[in-house]
Amino acid sequence: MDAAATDAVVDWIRQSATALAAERDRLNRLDADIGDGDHGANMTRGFAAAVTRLDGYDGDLAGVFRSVGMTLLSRVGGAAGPLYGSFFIGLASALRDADAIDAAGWSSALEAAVAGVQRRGKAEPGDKTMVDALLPARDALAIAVSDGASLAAALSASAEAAAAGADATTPLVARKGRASYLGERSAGHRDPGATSSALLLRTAADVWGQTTR
Amino acid sequence: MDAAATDAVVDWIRQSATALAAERDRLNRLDADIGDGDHGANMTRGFAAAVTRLDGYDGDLAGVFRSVGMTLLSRVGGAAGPLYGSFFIGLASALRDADAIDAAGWSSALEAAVAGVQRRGKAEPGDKTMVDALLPARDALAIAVSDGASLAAALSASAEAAAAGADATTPLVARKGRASYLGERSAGHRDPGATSSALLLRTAADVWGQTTR
Amino acid sequence: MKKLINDPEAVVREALEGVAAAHGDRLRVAYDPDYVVRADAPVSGKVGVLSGGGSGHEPMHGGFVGPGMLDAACPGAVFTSPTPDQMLAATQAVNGGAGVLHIVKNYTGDVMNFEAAAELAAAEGIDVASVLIDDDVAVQDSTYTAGRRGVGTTVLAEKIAGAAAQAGRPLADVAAVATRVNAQGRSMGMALTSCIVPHVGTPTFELGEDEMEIGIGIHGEPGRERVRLEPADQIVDRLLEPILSDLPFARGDRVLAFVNGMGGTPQIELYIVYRRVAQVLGDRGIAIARNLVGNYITSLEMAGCSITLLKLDDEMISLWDAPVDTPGLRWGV
Amino acid sequence: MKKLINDPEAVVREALEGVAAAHGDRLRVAYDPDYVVRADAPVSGKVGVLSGGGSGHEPMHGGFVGPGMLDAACPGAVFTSPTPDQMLAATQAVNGGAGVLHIVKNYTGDVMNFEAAAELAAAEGIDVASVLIDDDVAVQDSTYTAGRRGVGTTVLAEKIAGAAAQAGRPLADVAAVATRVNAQGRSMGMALTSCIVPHVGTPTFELGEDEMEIGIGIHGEPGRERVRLEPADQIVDRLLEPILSDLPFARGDRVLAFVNGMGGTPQIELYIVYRRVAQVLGDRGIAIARNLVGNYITSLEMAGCSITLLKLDDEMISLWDAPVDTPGLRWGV
Ligand SMILES: Nc1ncnc2c1ncn2[C@@H]1O[C@H](COP(=O)(O)OP(=O)(O)O)[C@@H](O)[C@H]1O
Ligand SMILES: Nc1ncnc2c1ncn2[C@@H]1O[C@H](COP(=O)(O)OP(=O)(O)O)[C@@H](O)[C@H]1O
Ligand SMILES: [Mg+2]
Ligand SMILES: [Mg+2]
Ligand SMILES: [Mg+2]
Ligand SMILES: [Mg+2]
Repeated sequence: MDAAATDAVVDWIRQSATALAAERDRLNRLDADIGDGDHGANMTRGFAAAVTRLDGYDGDLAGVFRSVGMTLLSRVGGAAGPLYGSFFIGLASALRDADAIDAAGWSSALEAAVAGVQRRGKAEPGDKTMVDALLPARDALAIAVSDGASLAAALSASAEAAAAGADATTPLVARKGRASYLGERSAGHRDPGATSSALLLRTAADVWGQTTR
Repeated sequence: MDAAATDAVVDWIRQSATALAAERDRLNRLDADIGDGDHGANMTRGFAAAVTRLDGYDGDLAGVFRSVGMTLLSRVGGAAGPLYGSFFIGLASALRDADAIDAAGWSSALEAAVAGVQRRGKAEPGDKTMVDALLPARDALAIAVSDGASLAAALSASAEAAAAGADATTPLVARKGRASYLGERSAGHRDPGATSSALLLRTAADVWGQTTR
Repeated sequence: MKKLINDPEAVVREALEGVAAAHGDRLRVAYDPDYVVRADAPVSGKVGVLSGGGSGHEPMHGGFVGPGMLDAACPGAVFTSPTPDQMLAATQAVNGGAGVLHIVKNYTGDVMNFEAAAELAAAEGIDVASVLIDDDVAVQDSTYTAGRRGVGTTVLAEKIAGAAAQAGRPLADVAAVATRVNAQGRSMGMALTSCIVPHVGTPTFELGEDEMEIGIGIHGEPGRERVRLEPADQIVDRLLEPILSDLPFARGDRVLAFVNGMGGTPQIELYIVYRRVAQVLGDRGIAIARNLVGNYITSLEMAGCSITLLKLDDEMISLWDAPVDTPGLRWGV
Repeated sequence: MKKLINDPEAVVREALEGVAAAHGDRLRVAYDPDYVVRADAPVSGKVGVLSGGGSGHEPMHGGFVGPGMLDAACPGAVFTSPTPDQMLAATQAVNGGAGVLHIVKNYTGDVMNFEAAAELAAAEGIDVASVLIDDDVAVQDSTYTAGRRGVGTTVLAEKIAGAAAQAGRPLADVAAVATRVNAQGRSMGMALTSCIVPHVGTPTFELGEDEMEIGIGIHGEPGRERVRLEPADQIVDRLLEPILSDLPFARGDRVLAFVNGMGGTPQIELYIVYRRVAQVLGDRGIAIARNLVGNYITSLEMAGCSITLLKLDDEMISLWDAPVDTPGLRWGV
């Protein structure tokens, strides 16, 4: 099996933990506007635990995602915990037995991951949730792949789509999660979960983009 | 009996209630510095009740003071209630059967009133209490009387002495009442009770000074 | 941020250690995963009653663990729902063979985590029933929202379901009575001030000196509307109207009237609120058969209150009156 | 000022009306003069136990009226001691022929008003004993002060003396046990924030964002010293040291450890405080035989806490454990 691929994935998780820690307060503030102000703290806590759990990891590639998924499920709580838990467990199942990730492989993995999020949270596009960042990312990735793009190119395409999707949550009225309690008052605020999702995919593009270039 | 004298006394109480209401916040603030911030509220509440109780009063002179004393005792609470209660009940007993007040009569009445305050509160001069305004007032009055001063002159002499006594409480360290809990920290603040006592005697001088001039 | 804490990240852990030190004779506290459980759990043959949620609402839920109420409670991080591993471990700890009831407040996070836990427990052959509490009339219940939030009625459901379990009722009955309590309970809250989540360090929202938030949630979520401060009686009327008209409560009903403090409001104010509640219900011919006044489901140091009305029947009354022996509610023992 | 009130001058009256509405089955509230009394008072042949003080410390004292604790309580204006006419009326109402105990916190105002009341009651031939509570170690006890303030130990003395009276002990015994509780109880408090007296409308004192007041009284009186904010454990150590060294409490002692909230501090913080109290006492070999954690003697919405240690003996323990049925403390019934 390809140890480099596993390292790249672990590196993605490490960089994501760093990126989330850097954005912790911003994510908390976004969540304070339309939720309860803890999304940054939840994600930082969860990813720090995931990174610790990965110390000296020497299993296979899918095992990384399984470990991260279980850690988030047991350490994050709130809505984000089970949702991101399902996300990474979805990646793990799709990549079972894979020993490297190519554009096509990642595309189907992301598809499974997003499906897991929707199964657990039942959110539709436009509900002003992380799904609004994840679905466009999934689709952009699929298109890039069918265009025969490189993994690096495909990853940045999906990262840009996720960022655009997160931006697009601002005017939306939330229909799921805490923010939905605000009704109309939730419009005009960017969704924290979509923001953290875009951050994770941006980090993937940066980290893997380099390693695969 | 001399209805004019009774009216003058009732007028003193009315004017005092007005003066205390005007100084309410200042007395509260003084008490907040070294106590619990309620002296102004307590005195205003008590004197307002005393004035109401005196509506249409047609008893004798001492009765006015007895009514005020009982009202303060039952409506003020805190330290000031029983103390000013004793003060006015002291005036009442000293003026029993009096149908007018002259300088000498007022001098012995004030002596009895201050004795009542000290019996109830056991404060000595310099303890940073109302006693530090009342004792000098009592003594100034006695001297004025022995000098053969008019009631008006004697009253303003005692009012000035009370004011000076109240001023002099500022540097003192409290040994009685709530302020004593502060120890050294009570120095540098003017005592609220001494301030209200000076106010009452100032009002007496103003009100009776005129009526007797 | 002015709090009696050591480390913002250690607040829940250290508070649990304090609970263990204070109530070790009656409660046991487990760590990693965290849960508070009756010292004598599992009670064999008795339905286990379990709840949980974010911390910061004390005494709910940990303070309601004990004979006659909860068998265990799972504390999450402050204002963050606990996790499936906690719920699974607590479910195993209180399973006396008669199954376990999960009392779940309707928040996306709580629901999803309890769902995952119930799946895991079922996989281990534990009989689990879940009852969702969604009594907050401040939130319009519609398919366009996550539905109503679970607030004050949770405390009443935990007491009444706990009494039913203590009486030896089977899981289906215990779940049924909890469901009925939720169906007949309605709440609404308000805030005079925000609160500060320790690991955040700044107020969750800002309120002007002359403003108040009506329809606030228990996590500092902004409420229904922000209006000018009003006298207590008008505030009570604002909260009661939607509560009364929602069920609706009608002349002749018997209710439990629950005036709850959000944490930073002194008791003297809660009784001024209760006074008005009693006036209004009296005028409408609604009888207050039972009442509860105090801080039971709080939002850290938030100043404000919530009002819960529960339409009672004879069974609920006898279960409410049944003995309860917890740090937060104690009578009949 | 953000409060759930209608009229700052009517706070006490309206809160009493709320108490009457909420607890009318067990308490009776009399107005002008105001007092709260057991519905079944006077209990013939039983010593009546009476206390009172300024309002704003709820649940103390009115919340402690009921079988096993106080027979009546006299509420003054906020932070202002009640008046002799209230105390006289309440004394008459609870006199069951065995005499009445006045439990008086050592504040000049309370002492002078209770003195006047006792004189009036004696004049009516009622046998009155008075016990002064002065347990606050923050105040140096000397002939140059009004002496130590009565704080947390008051709650414990009211419970224990109330149990002694309920057990049918004569007045001298009930007074003696209350005196012993005061002699063996020590307290100290601190504040993170001030509080606002409703009829004043502004904070009694100002504290910086990084300051706290150590040795605060329960009326917002400034304390012993103002220092920089510290972690909870260090604050507890600051409060415990003078308490422990004053009695002094010694290795092998059994104590009741009482962690009290000042009104605006959430329970989660009080348990963090209790955690440290238990650690320190454990290290010193002092056994916590009983404990109490919560808001029992408050200062309106002040944030902060107080710690009270009471050195116990077997008699105190059994009286503490005896049944009590009041809105504020309830067990064994
Ligand atoms: N049903 C749902 N489906 C998908 N995402 C959701 C759902 N509910 C909430 N979210 C996401 O979770 C984010 C909030 O996460 P977080 O603040 O950590 O949890 P909580 O709301 O429990 O405090 C929201 O911004 C939203 O993107
Ligand atoms: N033992 C005493 N003797 C005389 N005056 C006293 C004594 N104790 C307190 N005082 C006076 O009472 C004043 C405070 O009155 P007040 O604030 O109304 O009562 P409280 O201190 O109970 O709130 C003090 O400023 C002081 O002048
Ligand atoms: Mg959140
Ligand atoms: Mg005062
Ligand atoms: Mg949350
Ligand atoms: Mg006072």
